[in-house]
Order: sequence, then structure tokens, then C-alpha cells
Amino acid sequence: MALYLLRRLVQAALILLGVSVITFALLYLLPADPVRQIAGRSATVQTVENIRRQLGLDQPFLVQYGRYLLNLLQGDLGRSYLQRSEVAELIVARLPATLLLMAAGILCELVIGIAMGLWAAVRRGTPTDRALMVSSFVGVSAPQFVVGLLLLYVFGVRLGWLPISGYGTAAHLVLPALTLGLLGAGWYARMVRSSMIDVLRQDYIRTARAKGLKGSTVLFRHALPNAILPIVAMIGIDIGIFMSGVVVVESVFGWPGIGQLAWQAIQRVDIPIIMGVTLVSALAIVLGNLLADLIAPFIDPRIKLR
Amino acid sequence: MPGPDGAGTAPVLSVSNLTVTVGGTAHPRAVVSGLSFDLRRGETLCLAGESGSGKSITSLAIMGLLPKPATRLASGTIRLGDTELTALPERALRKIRGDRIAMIFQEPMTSLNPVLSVGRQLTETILNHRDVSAREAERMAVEALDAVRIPRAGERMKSFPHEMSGGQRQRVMIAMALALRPDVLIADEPTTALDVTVQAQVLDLLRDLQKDFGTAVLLITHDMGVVAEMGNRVVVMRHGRKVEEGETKAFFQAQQTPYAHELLAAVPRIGSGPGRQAVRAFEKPLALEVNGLEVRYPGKGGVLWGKGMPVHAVKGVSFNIASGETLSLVGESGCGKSTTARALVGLAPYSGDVVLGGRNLGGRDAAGTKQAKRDLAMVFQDPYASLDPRMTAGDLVREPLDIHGIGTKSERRERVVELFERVGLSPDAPGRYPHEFSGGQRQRLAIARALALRPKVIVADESVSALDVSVQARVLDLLRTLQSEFGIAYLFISHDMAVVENISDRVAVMFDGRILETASRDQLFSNPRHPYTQRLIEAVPVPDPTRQRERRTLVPVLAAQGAAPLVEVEPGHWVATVH
Amino acid sequence: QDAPKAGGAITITYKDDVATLDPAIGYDWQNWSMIKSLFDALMDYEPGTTNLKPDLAESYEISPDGKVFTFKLRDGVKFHNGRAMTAEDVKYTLDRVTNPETQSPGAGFFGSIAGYEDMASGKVKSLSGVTVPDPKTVRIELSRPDATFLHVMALNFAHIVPKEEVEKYGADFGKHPVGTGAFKLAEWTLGQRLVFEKNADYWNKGVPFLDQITFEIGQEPIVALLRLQKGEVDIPGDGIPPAKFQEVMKDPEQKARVVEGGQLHTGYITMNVKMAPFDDVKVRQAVNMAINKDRIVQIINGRAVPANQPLPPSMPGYVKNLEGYKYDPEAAKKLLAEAGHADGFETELFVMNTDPQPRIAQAIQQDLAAIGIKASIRSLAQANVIEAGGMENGAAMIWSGGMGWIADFPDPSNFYGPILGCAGAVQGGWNWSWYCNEALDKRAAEADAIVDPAKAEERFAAWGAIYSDIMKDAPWVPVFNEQRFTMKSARMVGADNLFVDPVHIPINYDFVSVNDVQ
Amino acid sequence: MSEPIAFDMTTAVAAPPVPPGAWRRLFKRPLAVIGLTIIVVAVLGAALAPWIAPFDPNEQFFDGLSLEGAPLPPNATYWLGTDLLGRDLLSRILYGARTSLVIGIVANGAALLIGTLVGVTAGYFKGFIGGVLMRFTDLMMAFPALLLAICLAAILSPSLWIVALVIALVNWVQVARVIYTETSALSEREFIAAERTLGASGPRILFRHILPHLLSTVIVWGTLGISTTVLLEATLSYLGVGVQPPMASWGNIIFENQTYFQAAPWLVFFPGIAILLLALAFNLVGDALRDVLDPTERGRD
Ligand SMILES: Nc1ncnc2c1ncn2[C@@H]1O[C@H](COP(=O)(O)OP(=O)(O)OP(=O)(O)O)[C@@H](O)[C@H]1O
Ligand SMILES: Nc1ncnc2c1ncn2[C@@H]1O[C@H](COP(=O)(O)OP(=O)(O)OP(=O)(O)O)[C@@H](O)[C@H]1O
Ligand SMILES: [Mg+2]
Ligand SMILES: [Mg+2]
Repeated sequence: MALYLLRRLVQAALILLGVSVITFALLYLLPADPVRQIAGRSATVQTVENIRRQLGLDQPFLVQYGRYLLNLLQGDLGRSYLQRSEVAELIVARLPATLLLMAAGILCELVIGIAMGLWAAVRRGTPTDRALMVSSFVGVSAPQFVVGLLLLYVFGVRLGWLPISGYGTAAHLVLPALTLGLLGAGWYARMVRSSMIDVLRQDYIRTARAKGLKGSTVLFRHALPNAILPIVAMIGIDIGIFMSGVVVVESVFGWPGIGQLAWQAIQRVDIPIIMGVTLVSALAIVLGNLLADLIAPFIDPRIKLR
Repeated sequence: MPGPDGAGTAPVLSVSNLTVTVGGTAHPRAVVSGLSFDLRRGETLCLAGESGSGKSITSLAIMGLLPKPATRLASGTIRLGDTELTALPERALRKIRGDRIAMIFQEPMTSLNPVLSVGRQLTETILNHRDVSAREAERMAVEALDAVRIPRAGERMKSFPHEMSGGQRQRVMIAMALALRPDVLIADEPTTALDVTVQAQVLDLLRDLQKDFGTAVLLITHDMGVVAEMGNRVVVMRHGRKVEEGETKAFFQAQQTPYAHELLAAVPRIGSGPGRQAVRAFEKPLALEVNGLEVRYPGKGGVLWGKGMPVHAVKGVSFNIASGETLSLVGESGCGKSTTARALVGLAPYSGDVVLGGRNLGGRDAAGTKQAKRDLAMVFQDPYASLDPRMTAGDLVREPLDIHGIGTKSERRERVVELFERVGLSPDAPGRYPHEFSGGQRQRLAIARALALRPKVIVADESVSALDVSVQARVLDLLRTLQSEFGIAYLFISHDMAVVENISDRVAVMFDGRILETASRDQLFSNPRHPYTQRLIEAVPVPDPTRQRERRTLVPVLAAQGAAPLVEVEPGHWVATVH
Repeated sequence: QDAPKAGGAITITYKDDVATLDPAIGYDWQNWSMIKSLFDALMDYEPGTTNLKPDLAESYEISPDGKVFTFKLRDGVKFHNGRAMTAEDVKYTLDRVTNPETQSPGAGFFGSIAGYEDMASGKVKSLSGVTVPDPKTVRIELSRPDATFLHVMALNFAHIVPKEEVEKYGADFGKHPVGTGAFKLAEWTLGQRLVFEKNADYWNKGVPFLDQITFEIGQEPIVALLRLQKGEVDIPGDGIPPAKFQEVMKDPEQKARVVEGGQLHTGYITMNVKMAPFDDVKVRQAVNMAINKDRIVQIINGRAVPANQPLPPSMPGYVKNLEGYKYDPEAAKKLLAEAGHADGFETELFVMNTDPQPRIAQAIQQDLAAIGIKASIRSLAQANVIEAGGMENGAAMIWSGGMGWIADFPDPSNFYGPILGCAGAVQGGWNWSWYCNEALDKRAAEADAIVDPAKAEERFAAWGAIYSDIMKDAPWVPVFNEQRFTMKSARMVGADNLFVDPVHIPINYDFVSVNDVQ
Repeated sequence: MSEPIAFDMTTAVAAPPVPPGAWRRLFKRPLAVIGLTIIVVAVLGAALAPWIAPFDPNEQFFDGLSLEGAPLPPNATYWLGTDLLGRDLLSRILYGARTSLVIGIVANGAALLIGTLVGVTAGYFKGFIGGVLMRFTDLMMAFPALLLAICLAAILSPSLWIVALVIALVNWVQVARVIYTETSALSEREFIAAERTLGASGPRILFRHILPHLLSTVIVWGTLGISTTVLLEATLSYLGVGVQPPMASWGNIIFENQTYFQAAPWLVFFPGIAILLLALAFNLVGDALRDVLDPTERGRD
């Protein structure tokens, strides 16, 4: 087991290395010159070349990457070209918000999604089931911006129950998390429904019912754990989605997450920030997936880690 | 013989005119029709009858757990005391289930929740119906496990179903049903997967329960020995109808219908099997040679850190089988029989040598693998779990032929039809899916599958235990015929000593991962040397209610034995030295 | 209007993060005026206007040849850290901004100071043209006469920084700005908010009025407007979002709080004169005649006025009576035919990808199609468009929207050099039409040599002529000049021109106030 | 052993009705028929757009905007209203179906296919192959898709097929993850062990025994994927990969206009409904298909 963990951690490091090479290469190939972004529109050619030399962007790719890697190994993510501050500092400032939103968003998705999925599976084939199906598709097909703004309008402006935007208190978290939850719940609902339908007709469910267990116990204790495995995998995926940014929701609710930072950096080829955000989110994704794999045997004891 | 305590009193459970159909409303087909019977307090009613006759469906109907949407209760009433169950809302039914009526299901593997520990599944029932603390529930659960003779019950609470042997799972099911001392216990083939020693204990337990609490038992079994031993009354079913009903004693003395007569006649009895000459290993080429086989299951521990003690399930087993020979492996539940079988077919990593037709399977190359699989087939202990639920029976049986590219399409189809016929499955069976069969029918499906390739060796794990005697007889016949036709060697794993006596050339007795005694069938049955073997043979229930009740010696658990070497006490008869 | 009351706090929102508050580096439109409030320069403009006035300089003198500027510094100016500002700080500031290691995007503005070349090439660490005769005097010598130099000294890049603080924070100075301005930075929570606090020690007594300004960042403009309507926000920094513009303008109550003003901005289409068929002046003229500017203005809800020359109307030098190219597709077609493109041709139109730019590009595309030019749109991120524009054969046509020219300072010369002069028509330059007219370059240099303030009108006229002549060659299609619409909360007071200050965008923080304080 | 007893089960249980072909059963389900109809309508609408669209989708009508430049709500001339440039929304939705169907069906289908193959293979063959495949999946997942898209956009000239490619390249990863997890659980089931002892080859077990059990998951991801990919296309187009203005797609109509959803709700509502209907239609057909192919559903009326 410890060996497995060790192996996976080594693999994780390799994956991060791979991500860094590819990203760096893509940014290198990108037909947009970060130096010109730094130098601004009034810069002379000489200024541009000066800056290029200072940043080492005139060096061949391997030299540039090698230097980046060397710094990275020392924990240095470099300085942003345009913000002129430590990338690590910028990311650390926004990481708590992102993690918080991620946790709350995933929680919302899970609660809404699993509830919908269970309900639909139990009421399979009835109008309830169909209504739930339509709602999950509405959630998935709806543009984030519109949903976010609608919620904000209703609960923030009209009813005034919740703050319109910002970050800080639990009340601020509700709307953005709910928006993400409503949008993502469709996936969970459909997945839960489909695995639950498979599980509900297994013999052991019959056993559980024969024991006279309550419907909810049968559902939550016996059926759900058997159906939840793909859901765990989906949480791993969601971590990726949240980390690489839920830009739209973040900006609607003024949420100081990593998504906005990344989006602005991408628009303006701020390579150190792009690299930093990519690596941090890659780390989260790799760890998230590792966690999902580690949890799997707990959920289904027949699965062995290999 | 002790009469039922409450004989003559009003029935606790009364089924009348029960009809269950399958196939939806468009094309209904009755699988139980017009069935009526009463079950009184403290009484044991045995429901006997051939495989597929509707026994399990009847019991499910009583529980209100008929599989939807395939089956439907078309008509009839089921009364528990004064309560009409068919009309009861789910809520009220729930209160009754598990508490007043408990059920032991036929297939133990699929009937236990794979992701919950055994302990949790047990305590939950208790907590659900009794107002006790979690600790108390746990204590009761361990007690129940002890009662069904699960060794080290306290530790076993943490096990998951897949970590237990077939018999152990079955005992967990029984423990679950018995834990709350229900009024009515429906037991669907409760002891089929159990070796005779444990079977005897479980039956005793049922009897005690009946004595102490007046529990009424509806016992579904095809084992006439069990019927004779346990039943107060017998109901014989066929094709979904009741063909005969009567007091057990009277039933065994004289049957009213020819069908019942045939049924009893077909029961294999120890000492009545056809005389078979043991095939000596040197006379025919060896089909399978096993040397020093050991299997360990990785132990449980924290998922992240440390390892638990590995389970040493098979501790150095050696035997060989000549082609055309049948070697039976007997032994109590959990002694490692299935594990040995799984190791042979490559499903459990092992150490030691397995030599099939001169080739050591331990180091098989890719080309050898496929041939080896063709030559060595396995029939799994739990047929339902081993059949792909999304394939039709026909496809399942044809599949081995497809895999190995045997014959043309039409030849394959013919072979499949033939196989179905030979294992006694109806012509419509190929189009049906596994869940649409009865337990016994599934087992036949699994046998047909193994036979499809005409392998050199077949490992049959409790392959006839779920079959009613008539089908059992037929299948055993089939196995024998094929053996003489193609020289197939069988490794026959069973706990049913009568069947073993019937089919084997030689017998190996296994205990706690080791072989204690091997001998030819005649030697073993006439002259068992090891005390364990002796008790095993003694414990076999006999289909004669008059003879049964006297012979009641419990088999004590043997103290764990060291690796005692086998000694040849007479030619071909080896016994572990007893300390 | 009552006299402005002192006190109170306001909240302003922005969508994009504030990158830095280092005056040598900040060049985004949201930090531009923040820096102006934290720092001061020798020169500034009168609030709400484009009229230059001395600021930290008490007075200045220009030598007759226009090459030597001598600034006398004001007394009693203190940095936020309490130290008095001296002439050495001015020199330090100018040395720092021109030092290549600072990587200032504004370094080029100081090109006329003597010794700039040596600085830029890294040979020296100090501008030889800047000297400090005494602690209250700075003498700046130019290598050539430069009529815009006073404007340059009012640029953010020339805002004075204290050496010790810069050295203390090093590269992080932009996050810890210390200046002499009316406000000082009280709090900066990365990615969330900046809080400015009134500088009680400000040399200009009575200013600022507000005690505190909070800038909230990362806020969608639509949401900012909602919050404004709820009274949580005083100024939505990104303006009224297009989607809400009509709703606001239709509501008299809200409309009353919108201030409209001109902007030193021109939106234009560049045509790459090095790429066929735009190397033919007739084709470029035809395109000029093909564009229906009124329609485009309509598409953006009338938030601009149609343009016919590079300079915006509020810029000195704007030629009021220039005829320009009238919208006339028929004539355009004829002209195209004359150029040998009777059947039109295919080309590409680059555009930045944020709304409403792609929409405007589509309107242009349709106008071009009407005269037979099939332009396919490449809608890309800003950086990619800029990159394409800076390559000789990179982009045939670019719609400048979103990257367009907003003047750094209100002087006509600012629209020429990098974007229409030969200097910008190089690899990586900003002259996306690659138009290079040596003769005009010479006339531009001559115009900028007219340093005598008395001759300003003459100089403006010279520039006007230059731009008129450029339009004859038609390297651009000037499409419109954007108008600014600033919306404010009801409690904010101040002259309208403070809310559409041409230099302080969006508003002049130092001079606005709120009316709900006692 | 004496005479075998007669096995006259045939008489006991009448043979069930011959199971009709899966397709025929499918067509018997009203919901499936509705779904199929919607799909056919969408495909026809896209294919016949030049003939049935009332207007040129790219023409900016002078009377398509109000004097202040506001788009027009649905009216007699422009049935679904006009967009911010005065173009006919109905025509744009019809033409946009071409793009969106390619994305939602082809690109999404490709992603589904790749993801399923990778996930199933990795889940079944644990060991080296599985490890490598899953780590590759992790790598792809950890890698910022948007960046890849931007680079492709800048390097290649944008086209529908590029965006389809990018979407397929990006979206398979998640499918692979989920399928992988389910496969690893499935491959521990006893019947898979039974198949192995029969000598069934890896591919056979994968495709004949494991895949059918994954059908429902595949359907879920496939149908929900339609919505997400169609919307993703808009993001990619925005970044310059894929279709460029003025070419319409359902996604980019929404994307361009979403800030106007209060001022001009029809601009978001109609294309949104189109996406929703398409995804729902596929889901209806998928669910029905799954039921038809699922043996345990027999007998459900
Ligand atoms: N879901 C189903 N769909 C169709 N037929 C079914 C279904 N379940 C059971 N049957 C059929 O109903 C009949 C009765 O089945 P049942 O399980 O009651 O048999 P049984 O008497 O318990 O046999 P066994 O001893 O083999 O377990 C069998 O012929 C079986 O094939
Ligand atoms: N996957 C597993 N992990 C851990 N222990 C296991 C596992 N499978 C089986 N065991 C243990 O190994 C022992 C031998 O099991 P096996 O299945 O071989 O018994 P068996 O002789 O076939 O018994 P039965 O007659 O009840 O089927 C049992 O104690 C069982 O609990
Ligand atoms: Mg049965
Ligand atoms: Mg076993």
C-alpha cells in the first residue's frame, strides 16, 4: 500500500513535469509576444529587445525551460510579467477562495445531484422522473452567466436575502456555490440515477428489504454505496474543472478565485502566471484523482490497488 | 418424534390460491398457480420439488419481494396471523419483514451487499427492529455468527462477503435471519452450500429456535435427507402447482403421487451408488497433477498503512487426477476447497505446481494459456454471480465455442441445443437471461457452459448442490456419460457425501487448507481412518425420518493441526497422522 | 452647487485586476488614474480639462531654443512616509523610468532628454540631461526641441517616487506605492480590493475631499451596475455595460446620473499598405467610402460619434471642416473597379474578441461585402491581434477596437509617432497599417520643434495638416470617436467634467466628493 | 441410477413471445419516437437550412434594429426576433444547427469513443498498460485545455473541424476517468473471472462483457456531453478556434448575447432551447435504447 502510494506520487511528479514541458512549449510557440505586452505601445524596438534579453526570452527553448524548472525545484514560480509580483504570492492570495468555492460547489452538486438522482431512480418511469431528467438537462445546458445573474438578481437584488457579490462571509458563498451546484448537479443526477437503477435490482437490495429496513436505509446505506463509485471519479474531474477556473461564476459574483487570474493572464500572455496556475491546478487534479483512486477500495472493497 | 408444539392451532402463515405470473400483462405465464398451504406455529413445513417448480418465487411472494417488473402476483391471499399481506402497504410490510418473517435467500453471494462488512449487515437488522444499543447489537450479531459456527466470529464481523467462502456467506445469511428470532422463517435452500457437519449444526439451531420460540419454518429444500430430518409436513411442488402434501413420516412411507414417488426414488443414498472401480493413477495418464499448492489472500489492514495477516487459505495441497477419473474434494465450509479450485484455473495467485496434461501451468506461455483454458474448465460455486447478466443463456453457453473457434456457426448452434437438452433445460431457455431462471436452472446453465468445450479436466465446485434430486441424478448421469465418452477428469467439490459416494473414484478430505485423507471411494466410505472423516460421514442426513433423530452427535471443531505428513495405510489410502 | 464637503467614502468597481501601482510601470486604464492620485508629477492638468499646469513644480522656464527646461519645485511636499521631496527625487525618478532594467513601458516618452540613448543602451545609469543645481531646482536638457515635453512631464511615468522606498521594496514597489499624492494606499487585498486613504499631509490643502476610496476588483460590469442601483457602489469603473445602456438611458432617474463626455479616442480600421491590394491607395479610399459609420454607431447604441480623421474632436489640431470620405458604396465600387478589383477580392479582418468588437467587425464585414470585398473575420485575444499587426505581412486589416488609441496626453503628436509614423512601421511596432511617409515624418518633427507656447495654434494647425494629408493616403478608416458615459451614485457630487475627466479615467478621485456627510 | 425422470418443462412453461428486434421495440416506445423525431428535425433543419431559412443568416437588416440599435423581439417578419446586428435569429439558429450538430454529435461522439476505449482498457488491464493509460489521462486532464485551444487557434487557421478536434481531444479525458472507475469495479465481478477461465481474450471480455454494462454510463455522458460541447464550442470560437463570426452556432449565439438576456431574452432563450431539445432528444433515445437492450427490463410495459 505504502508502495502503491509512493509509486503514484512519483508518477504524479512525472505528470507535473509533463504538464510543465507541454505548457511551456505551447506558450513558446504561441504567436503572441509577452515582451511587447510588457513594453507597451510606446516602446522603441530597443526597449523591447532590452526587456527580452533581461527576461531571457531571447534564449533557446531548452535553456528557458531548464531555467524555469531549476527555479521551480527551488519553489520559485517566478514573477509575473505584467503584475510584476511573485506568481506564488498571487496564487496563494487566491487559492483559499478557489478551494472554498470548490468545496462548496462540489458539496452543492453532490447534495442536489444525488438527491435528484435518487429520487428519479426510485420514481423511475414516472412523470417525476421525467421532470427531473428535464431539469438536469436544463442545468447542464444553461449558460453559467445567465444562471448566476438570475440567482443574483432574485436572491440578491429582489429579495435581498444574500449579498450580491463579494467574498468573506458564508453568505457570500451561497450564491456562487449554488450556481455551480445547479449547473453541475445534472451530471451527478444522471449518473446517480443510472447506477442506482442497476443497483436497485440486485439481490442484496432484496435482502435489505427482506430485513425490513426503511426505504431510506435501503437507499442510502445499501444502494447508494454501490452506486457511488463513478460519482467519486466525477468529483476528481470536478476538481480539475474548478481549479482551471470557473471564470464566469467568479466574475459574476466577484469571487477572487484563480480562474480570473488565469483568464487575464491567458489574454495577455503573462507566461509565469499561466505556468503557475497550470501547475497548481495540475497538482490539484493529480492529487484529486489519486484521492479518488485511494477512496475507491473503501467504497468497493473488491477493488484492489495495483 | 416431537410433534409440533402448536399443532392444531390456527396457522401463523396461510397461503391460499397463490398465482404468480411472469412476462408482463401481455403474455402472462404462470410460474406458481393456485398454490395453497398453511404453516402453524412451531412447525416445519418443507417445500420440496424439482428445480424451477416455483419454490423460490412462492417464498418471495410471501415476503412481498417479487422481482419487478418481471413477475406479478396475479391472485391469491397470504395471511400472517390475521394480517393479509398482499394488501398491506409497504410501510407496514417493512415492520413485519425481518422481524416477524425472516428469509434466507438461495444465492448467498449475490444476496449479501458486497460493499458492506458482514458485521454491519448483521447489526443493522438488529438495530432496525430492536431498541438496543449499538454495542448490544454487535454482541448479538457475534452471537448469531457463533451460532452458525463461523469460526472467530468477532474478527469475521469486519470481513466483506467476497472474502468469505460460499458456505460462510450462507451462514451469514442464516445468522442474519435468525438473529431476531422471527415468528416465521423462510429458508430457501439454507444448507445447500454447507458441509454436512455445519449443516447438522444449523439444522439443530433451527430446531432449537423452534423449540424455544415456536418459530414456524418454511424450509425449501431438495435434500430429502433434510426433509426427513426436519419436516413436520411436506408440500411437493411441480410446475408451480402443489402435487402432494402430507405428514413427513407418512410421506416417506408411502407417496400418493407417482411424481413424489419418483422424487424419493431418485435420492442418492450412501452405500447405494453403483460400484465403481477406482482408477489407479498408474493405469491411465495423469490429467492433472497438483503439488504443494499454497494460496494466500492478502490480509486486510488500513488501506494506507500496514498489512493485516494474510489469510493462508490453502496450505500445501497435493493430489492428482488421471484422465477419466473423478476425484472428490470434501471438507467443511471454508476449508479452502473453492480456493484450490480457483487457483487451478488461474484466478488466485498460488505457489506450487499445477501440471495439466504434462504442462506446468505456473509458467504458461501465451499460446499455452488458451489451450490450458480449453482443457480445464470450472463450474463456479455461485452460478448466478458467474454468469454475465446481460447475455442470454444461449449466448452464454455458446460463448466458449466462439472463444475457441470450434465448429461452424450452425454446428455451434446444434451443440448448444444439445447441451441444453442434456442438462435438462427447456428449449426456450436459450433466449432467456440468467435472472429469469431458478437457482437450479442457473446451475445447469453453468454446467452446460463448462461442458461445451469438452475439456480434459472439469473443476466442479458444488455443482449439483442446488439441484433437486431428480435433476441432480440426471446431471450426474450426464457427467458420467461424458466421462466415459471423452475421458474427462473431474475434480468434484462437494459437501454432499451421498453425491460424492455416487460419483467419485477417489475422495480427498480437506480440512483447514490441508488434505487429511485420500482414498478410493470404497476405502473411504467403508473404512474412514481419520476421525474427521469418520464424523463427516456420520453427519450425513438420511432420507428416513425414523432413523434420523437418534443419530445426533455434534462434530467438535478440530484443533488446528500442524502439517502432519500423509501416510499410506493401505494401497492408495493415505491419512494424515493424528496427534 | 454647494461647496464640496470633505469626508465620506466611496466604492468603485473594476472587472480586471490592478496589476501594479508603480508609476513607472502601470499602463492599464484602471490603474492610470489611481497612480495619479497616489503620486504627483511636476506637471498636471487642471481638473476636468486638458489644460496643463505646474503641479509639484511651482514654476518652470523654457529656454528660447526649447531645449532646456528648468523646474522650480514647490515647498512643503512630503512623501507618504513623511520625508520631504527634493529635486534629487525628480532626477531619481527620471533615471529610474529610463533605466532599461525598470522595464518601463513609458521609457520611450523620455527619448528627447539628453543622454537617453546612453541610458537605453545600458551604457550609463543616469541621464546626463537631468541635473540638480539645488534641492529645489531641476534642470532638464533635451537633445532636440520637444513641444510635448511638458505633457511628458505630466505623464504617470514621470510621477515622483522616493528612492528609499523603491529600494526597500525592490520589484514589489508596485504593491507598496509611496508617493506624494492626495491619497495613500491603506490596504491591498490581492485579487479583492484596494483601499485608498486621504493623505492628511497633502500639500494642496483642502484636497482631497473624500476620506477613503475602496476599489473592488473582479466584478462583472453588469453586476456592478446592479450594485450601483442598490446603492452599494458609487462608480462602476468599467462604465455602463452595453447590454444595460438602453435600460439606463430610458430611465430618467438613472439617466440623470449619467455624465457624458468626450474621450481622446479614435476607433479605426488599419489597412496594411504593404499587403496587396491595400498597397493601392484607391483600394484604401474605396474602403473608406464603403464603411457605414452611422450604422456602426447605431450598433453600439450611439455611444460614439462618426469620425473622419485620426484625431478626436476634443484634441487640439482636429480639423473641423475636413470633408473626409463620405459613405458612398457606389463610388467605392467604382474606385475599386478603377483599381482593377471590379469583382472585389478576399481579405482578412482581425479583431479583438471582446464584445462589442466582433460585432463591429461584422458590421464592417457586411459593408465591405457590399462593394465586393470578402473579408473573413479573425477574432482573437488581444495579444494575438497585436502580434499579427506587428508583422509586416501579418494582418491585412485590423479593427482597432479595444486596443485602439487613447491618447496618453492631449497633444496631436501623440496620435502620430508609434501608430502612423515610420518609427512604428517596424517588426513588432504599433503602426499596423505599415504606412511610412518620410515627408510627413519630417513635417511632424518640425511641428514638434515649435516649442514656444505662444505659437501653439500654429503648431496645432501644422499637425492638422499632417493628419489631413495622411487621410489622402487613407491608411486608416477612422470609424468613430467613443464617448464616455460615467454613471455615478446619487450621493456623488462634483462638476460634470470631473466625472469624465479626459486624463483621470474614469473620474478625478481628488476632486469629487459625496453629499451625505456632515 | 435408474431411469431419468421425464423433463417435460416445455409443457409447463409456454415459450415467451419471440423477442422482437431491438429497433422494433425501440420504435414502440413513444418517448423514443419523440426523441428520434426531434433529432431528425434538427438534422433536416441543418441540412435544408438554405431552403427553409427565411433570410440570409448573416444579413444585417436595416430594419432589424430599433433606432437606438436595440434588437427586435419576435415579430411577424422575424419570427424569433433579431440579434444585436439586426440579423434574423431563426435563420441563424437553422444555420447554426450545422455547426452545433457537428460538435454535439461528431466531436462529442469521438470524445465518448476515445474516452470509453481508454477507460475500459485501463480499467481492465490494470498493470502496465492500465497504469500508462491512466497516467496519460491524468496528464491530459491536468493540462489546460484552453491553452491548447488558443495555441491551435493561433497556429492553425480556424475551422469547424479544428474545434471539433480540440473538443474531442479535451473531452474524452473525463469519460475515460469515469469509465475507468466503473470498469475496475466490474472487472472484479465473478462473471468476469468466469470468462477468464474460459479463455476469453481481453478484447472479448472488454467488448462483449464489460462494455454492455457500461452502456448506461456512456449514454449519460454522451447525452449530457451534447450540451456541454455545444457550449464549449462557443468558448473556443471566442478564443479564435473554430467558427469565426459571422458564422452562427447555437453556442456562440448564446455566448454573444448572454449579457443581454434581460434586455433581449429571446437571444438566449431560443438557442438555449435548441441545445436543450437536442440533448434531451438524444437522452430519450439513449434511455429507451438502454431499456430495450437491458434484459432485466423485460416485462416492463
Ligand atoms: N424474472 C423471471 N422471469 C421469467 N421467469 C422467471 C423469473 N424468475 C423465475 N422464473 C421462472 O419461474 C420458475 C420458478 O422459479 P423458482 O425460482 O421459483 O424455482 P425454484 O423452485 O426455486 O427452483 P430451484 O430449486 O432451482 O431454485 C422457473 O421456471 C424460472 O425459470
Ligand atoms: N478474497 C478473500 N480474501 C480473504 N479471505 C478469503 C478470500 N476468499 C476466501 N477467503 C477465505 O479463505 C478460506 C477458504 O475459502 P474457500 O472459498 O476456499 O472455502 P470453501 O472450502 O470453498 O468453503 P465452502 O464450502 O463454504 O464454499 C475461508 O476462510 C475464506 O474466508
Ligand atoms: Mg429457488
Ligand atoms: Mg467454496
